[in-house]
Amino acid sequence: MIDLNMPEKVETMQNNMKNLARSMFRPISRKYDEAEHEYPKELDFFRNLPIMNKPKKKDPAKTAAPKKPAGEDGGAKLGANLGLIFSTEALCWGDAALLLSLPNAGLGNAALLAVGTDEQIERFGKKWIAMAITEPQSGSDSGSISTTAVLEGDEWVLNGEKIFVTCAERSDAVVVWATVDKAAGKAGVKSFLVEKGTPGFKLEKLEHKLGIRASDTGTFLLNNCRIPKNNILGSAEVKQGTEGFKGVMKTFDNTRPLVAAMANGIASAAIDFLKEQLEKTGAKLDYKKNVHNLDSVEKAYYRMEAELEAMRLLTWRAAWMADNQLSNNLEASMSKAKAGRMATLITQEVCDICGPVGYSRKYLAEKWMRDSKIMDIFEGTGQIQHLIVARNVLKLNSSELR
Amino acid sequence: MIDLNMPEKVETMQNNMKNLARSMFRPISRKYDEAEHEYPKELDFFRNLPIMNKPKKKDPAKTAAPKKPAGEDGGAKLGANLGLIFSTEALCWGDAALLLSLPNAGLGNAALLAVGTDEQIERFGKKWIAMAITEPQSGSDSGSISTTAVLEGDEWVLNGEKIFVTCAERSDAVVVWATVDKAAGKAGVKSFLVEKGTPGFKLEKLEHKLGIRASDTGTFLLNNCRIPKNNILGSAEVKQGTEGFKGVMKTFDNTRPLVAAMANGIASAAIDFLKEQLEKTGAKLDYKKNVHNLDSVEKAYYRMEAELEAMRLLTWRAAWMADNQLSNNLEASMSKAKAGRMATLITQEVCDICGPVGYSRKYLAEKWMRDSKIMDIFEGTGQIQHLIVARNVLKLNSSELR
Amino acid sequence: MLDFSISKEQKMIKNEIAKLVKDLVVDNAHEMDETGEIQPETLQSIWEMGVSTAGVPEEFGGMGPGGSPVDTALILEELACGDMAVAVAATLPSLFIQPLLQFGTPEQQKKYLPMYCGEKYKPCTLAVNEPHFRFDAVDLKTTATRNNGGYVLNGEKCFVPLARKAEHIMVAASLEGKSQLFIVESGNPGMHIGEREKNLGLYSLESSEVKLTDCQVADDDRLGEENGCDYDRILQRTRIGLCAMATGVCRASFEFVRKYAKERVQFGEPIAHRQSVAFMIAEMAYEVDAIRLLTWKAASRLAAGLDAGRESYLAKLYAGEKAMKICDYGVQVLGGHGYVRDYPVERYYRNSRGISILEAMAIV
Amino acid sequence: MLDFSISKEQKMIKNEIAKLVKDLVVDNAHEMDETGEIQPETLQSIWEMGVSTAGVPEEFGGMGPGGSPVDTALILEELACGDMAVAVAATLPSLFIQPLLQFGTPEQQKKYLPMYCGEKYKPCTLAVNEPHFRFDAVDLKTTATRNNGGYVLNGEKCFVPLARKAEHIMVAASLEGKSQLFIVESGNPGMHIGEREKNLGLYSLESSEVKLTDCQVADDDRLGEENGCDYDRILQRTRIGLCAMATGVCRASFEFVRKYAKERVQFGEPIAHRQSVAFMIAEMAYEVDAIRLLTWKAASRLAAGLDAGRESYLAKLYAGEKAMKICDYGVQVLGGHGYVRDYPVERYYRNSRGISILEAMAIV
Repeated sequence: MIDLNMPEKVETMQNNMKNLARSMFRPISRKYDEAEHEYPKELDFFRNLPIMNKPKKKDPAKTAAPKKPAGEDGGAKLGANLGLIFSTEALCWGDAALLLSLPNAGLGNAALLAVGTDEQIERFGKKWIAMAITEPQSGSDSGSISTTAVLEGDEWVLNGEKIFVTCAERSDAVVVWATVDKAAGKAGVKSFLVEKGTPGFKLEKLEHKLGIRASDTGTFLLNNCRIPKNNILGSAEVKQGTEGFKGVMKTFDNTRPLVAAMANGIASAAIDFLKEQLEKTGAKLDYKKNVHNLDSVEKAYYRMEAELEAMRLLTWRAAWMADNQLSNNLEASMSKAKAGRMATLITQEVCDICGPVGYSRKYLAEKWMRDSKIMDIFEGTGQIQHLIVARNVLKLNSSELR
Repeated sequence: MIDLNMPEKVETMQNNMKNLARSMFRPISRKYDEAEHEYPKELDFFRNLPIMNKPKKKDPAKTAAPKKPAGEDGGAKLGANLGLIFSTEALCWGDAALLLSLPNAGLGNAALLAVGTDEQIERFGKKWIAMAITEPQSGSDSGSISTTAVLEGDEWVLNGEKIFVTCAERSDAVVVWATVDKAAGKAGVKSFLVEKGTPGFKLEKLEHKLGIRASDTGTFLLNNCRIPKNNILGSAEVKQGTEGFKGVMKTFDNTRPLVAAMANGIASAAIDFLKEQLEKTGAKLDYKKNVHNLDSVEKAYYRMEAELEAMRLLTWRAAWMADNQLSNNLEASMSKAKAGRMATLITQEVCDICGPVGYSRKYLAEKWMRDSKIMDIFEGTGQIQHLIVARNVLKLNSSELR
Repeated sequence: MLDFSISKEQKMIKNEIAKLVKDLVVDNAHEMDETGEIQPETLQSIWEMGVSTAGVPEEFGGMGPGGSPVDTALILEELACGDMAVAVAATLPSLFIQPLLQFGTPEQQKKYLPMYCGEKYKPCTLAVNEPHFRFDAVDLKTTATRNNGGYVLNGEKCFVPLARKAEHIMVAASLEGKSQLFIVESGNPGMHIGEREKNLGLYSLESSEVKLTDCQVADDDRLGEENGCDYDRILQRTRIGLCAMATGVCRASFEFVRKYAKERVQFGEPIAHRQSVAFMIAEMAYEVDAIRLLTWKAASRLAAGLDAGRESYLAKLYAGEKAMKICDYGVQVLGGHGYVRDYPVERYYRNSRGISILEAMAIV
Repeated sequence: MLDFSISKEQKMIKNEIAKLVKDLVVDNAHEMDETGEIQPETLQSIWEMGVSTAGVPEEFGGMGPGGSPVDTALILEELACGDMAVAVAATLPSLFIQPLLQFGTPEQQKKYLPMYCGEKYKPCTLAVNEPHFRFDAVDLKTTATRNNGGYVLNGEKCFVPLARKAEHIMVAASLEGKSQLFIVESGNPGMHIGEREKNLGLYSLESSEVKLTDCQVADDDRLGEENGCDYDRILQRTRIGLCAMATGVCRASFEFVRKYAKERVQFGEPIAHRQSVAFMIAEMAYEVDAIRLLTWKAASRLAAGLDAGRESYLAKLYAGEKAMKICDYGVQVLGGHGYVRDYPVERYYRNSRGISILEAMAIV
């Protein structure tokens, strides 16, 4: 039965996470924005925090399954996905770049836990694993991957270049997407665990970025890089059609609401900042007067808060659906399309409204404007999300709506 | 030399036109919005006004040519196009639907004067001529016209259906677009003068519309409609390529800024209305304070006024270029894209801000919200305008950017 | 418990209303809009579903327990998806009944509820809006002053639905700086009901201005008598009602356009194949969902007995802005065809502007 | 006379600046941004074009008559199209010289103009912005009070370009409720110049906070002495200066993206072939033009000796909003590549936000 009230325990949990973010992230937020690429050693604290080590925190696909299916009156579940959404928003209210830098919590860790064998989890479970998908020529077009993996005896030989790898330097290993059969197109794309130090695997450079500077984004070169045969994640078999690739793409259904939650976190930080500024000047936000009878900043504040509410609800719904084993491909993209875009616009507007206070690096508003912009780009740009939503609702395939 | 100050005589002229609109249009604005399809007989006043009968008022293409070419220091001209833009904005500040209903000032009159022979101008010059382009299956896609014209002896035989014809009932004749050679595609499209009363030429119905209700928009059926051979406008020859059609489309370079000017007129009416309301409550608009330190309605007012200024300048530029014999295909579409869209948004916002006063038909704000919407649609939707702008600036053809 | 799923019961109600709407409203909405009349049978049929009397004790003619704000939101969405004017007219008695149910004294409930909870749809209405620039529902210009053991009302109201047909109008007025509600009988000599109004939208909904000139009402004509009512609470509920209707209107526009764009061929392909059109439709899709979720969230708070001041305020702000945007896209996708009244998108366009402007047109 | 054409002379100036920008700025802008330093030679080369001394009488070292606000707008656009920080730094002396030229007493002009109109670029600056929420350039918190035949200044300024290097800073302060300008020498004990600021944009432009604590200045340190100056008029000119720079930054983003979108292939075709990308670029194209036209219109009024209060206000409002939008699109079209500092669009993104926030960074 429809009930969108947040359970008290969730609210408490989120407040705790927010306090954690306030005490652990905010004090070092500016420091590592300035010290680009430097590992925030304060985050080592999180290495041993159970909350970040539990598989289910980073393996929504696997642990999200509730004991019994959701349904009408069937007892809808508040599961791992939604939990992760709430904590992600809270932590990103603190600092999104630091969240992305949490040890042993890379996207590769999630992939390993989602599809790795027991043996692989045993070997790599304690490592910090990054994810390498994008190539210089393939941004949104994950299907055009040109990094190759060729089986030679007991080893895969990898060749290619990977860009925009988060935690490129700090990670211990990287999940690399490569094709085992270019002719097979998307179906030939597989992922491989490559450990740092493997000959032929080179961190070429780290990117200087607009925002999320505390996160080390880098480029890898794979030059006849040989890895053990059993470092492939999932089956080596190239299936007919695009089923295999669809599986790979399906992880986006979990990660896109997460990105949306990050966007929500940053947007809420900016909105809270504006609220503080407003309240210091004596403004009283009581949600009563017609917006046309308000001060322009108060009106802007309410409008942004309403947008944030919408962003959150779309995000929660997508995660709730995953927790309840409902297909959420559409809703995941909706949440990312909306939240990614609006977080960008909200943080821009907060800076504008705050004027000198929004422009100076003495305050964090300008950082949030820079950080949030990535949310409309990575894990599929806003344009890609709109494409997915449109294809879904219009029931068009990718050749009809390109 | 760049100088965007409006000459005093132009300002005077525009004020005179505005006063005319205030005294002639505004008092009957609501009446003919309610009495949909009824001819506003008060407009007969304009039949004999020299300003509306002079060819140059409705024949920008022909009379726009200045004595000597424009250029750097070469004495840029303020010509017929720009003059028409200023009077159109002023009259649409009064009522856009009534402007569209001015006797003997149909789009067909403009076409006749632009490309008609002396003999044709002699025969049709005193008539009110409408323009019939759109068909049920061709909206934005003017190239797919399926109405046919076949030469049989001394007569053209026309067959087809035309929709969205402005002044359908009131006009004395209609310029009908038809193809003489379907295989030739766009090159086969020609225009024909069809007089009311011709057998086989039937006004099928008049549309009930969202706005501009004083303007009678209708559907014509052409059923073996025979017209004299010399009723074709321009040459009957089907030229290679799309040159001929491009000529036809080129008239849009003159009409699109006109539509933009109509949009500007309606938008300025709405903004002036809001200003009156504001000033009644004692607000002082002095263009001084930071918008973040203003009341939300005052801020909205300034933002809309800034948009209106941008709309106007883009429109003026497009018309000025035509007057100075500069190709303005890009700039014409820019003006229409911007003004059409923004007039829609401005009138919506004015209604919103005015609340009950914006919602009631006691005032004209709600009418302007309905009227303005057509400006983002006719003479090419906003989407078509963006397509044209994008193809122009990206130098892409219509198969590369579809 | 955070739960996005519609229960079996909710689905049942929703489907029943949807069927009724399909049978009685959808195909007639255009004609109703043009003629300005809603068939009484349509209102009666919806009335018989018990939408307005759910929650009213059986002793007063109601359906007894039931009718949570979330359920009502679902119903209003379905009705408005057919036609917003019908949604307002059909549920109009709720605007009178619900405040009575929540804040009326036992005597008031006993007096009025049976009158309006019978088998027949019987108009009664609520007057909140006022015809001036900068109107604010929380800051009313209409005043009530104590006089002779009763109250004297003065002021002007507008957009009062079915005011000419209603026997009782509940009037919002400011009493000692606090907004309160007063029940005024149609014959009261201090109340003048104007001619039928003409407005931007809701052509088929008859409404009027109501002028109150030294309009004397009795002590017990004040809702809740000396205790009064929590007017803010009622506003919360009517705002959510407007949001629920916004969801319906926007969904109607979205669904119409989704189908149209796949059928309409231009330049050799359905226009849905163009990103500019497809992306508008994508935005419509998620904004409809966003409005609905905000509505549900605010209604959930009411259902749990919580204050929904913040949530209903933000939801209405959001719905008002996005409804206009969605329904504008609806017209735009159809182009010239969207501008003629043969297609419903132009009606949605006009009606959508009312979401932000109007107050108290429906209640959850 | 309404004229949209650039004269031969204007085209010549524009081309010369464009060449200089291409040679000295474009390829170095990224490094300047990263290192935070602008090469002095770059500033000197631009200085030698006489941008800041056009209009200054030859007796004071200037170029004599010339330099209409429209010309200066054209120059600022070209400079900012290369790099906005360079545009501010290179024309910074204008912010000191122009108010002096317009409102300085003959003695003030004689004293300061030759000092700053020599052959060498010599920093001097203007302090308008203040480091607080709700800052308003027309409602300054910094005060000037009469004292001992002179004035005492109190308050805080921020974003003062090259404050640490300038020998004189012109400070805006409120005197008896009216904003006025005061020339303060760098050694004044009442003026404390803070460390180099760190900001969202303009990384290569050194700026500082300036604190004024009972800062005593003489009678003749007030611009225009007892007559004062028309501060509003100066604000009009600086607003147009910001708009001209906005045009440049936005044009740079647009031109970069236009080229990129045709070269970048995704899903088998250049991304420019997709409507979602192409329409963003179309919007960038006409919004750049709109900002430019608004700038020209406001500048035209000044050139004709007319008040440009309304025009400069609306132009800055428009430019501030659209510059952010255009430069946001610039990043978006490049996707991940737009987010790394190797490409200039991220710099445009940061710099564009300053258009609405900052005041008095350039003057026409």
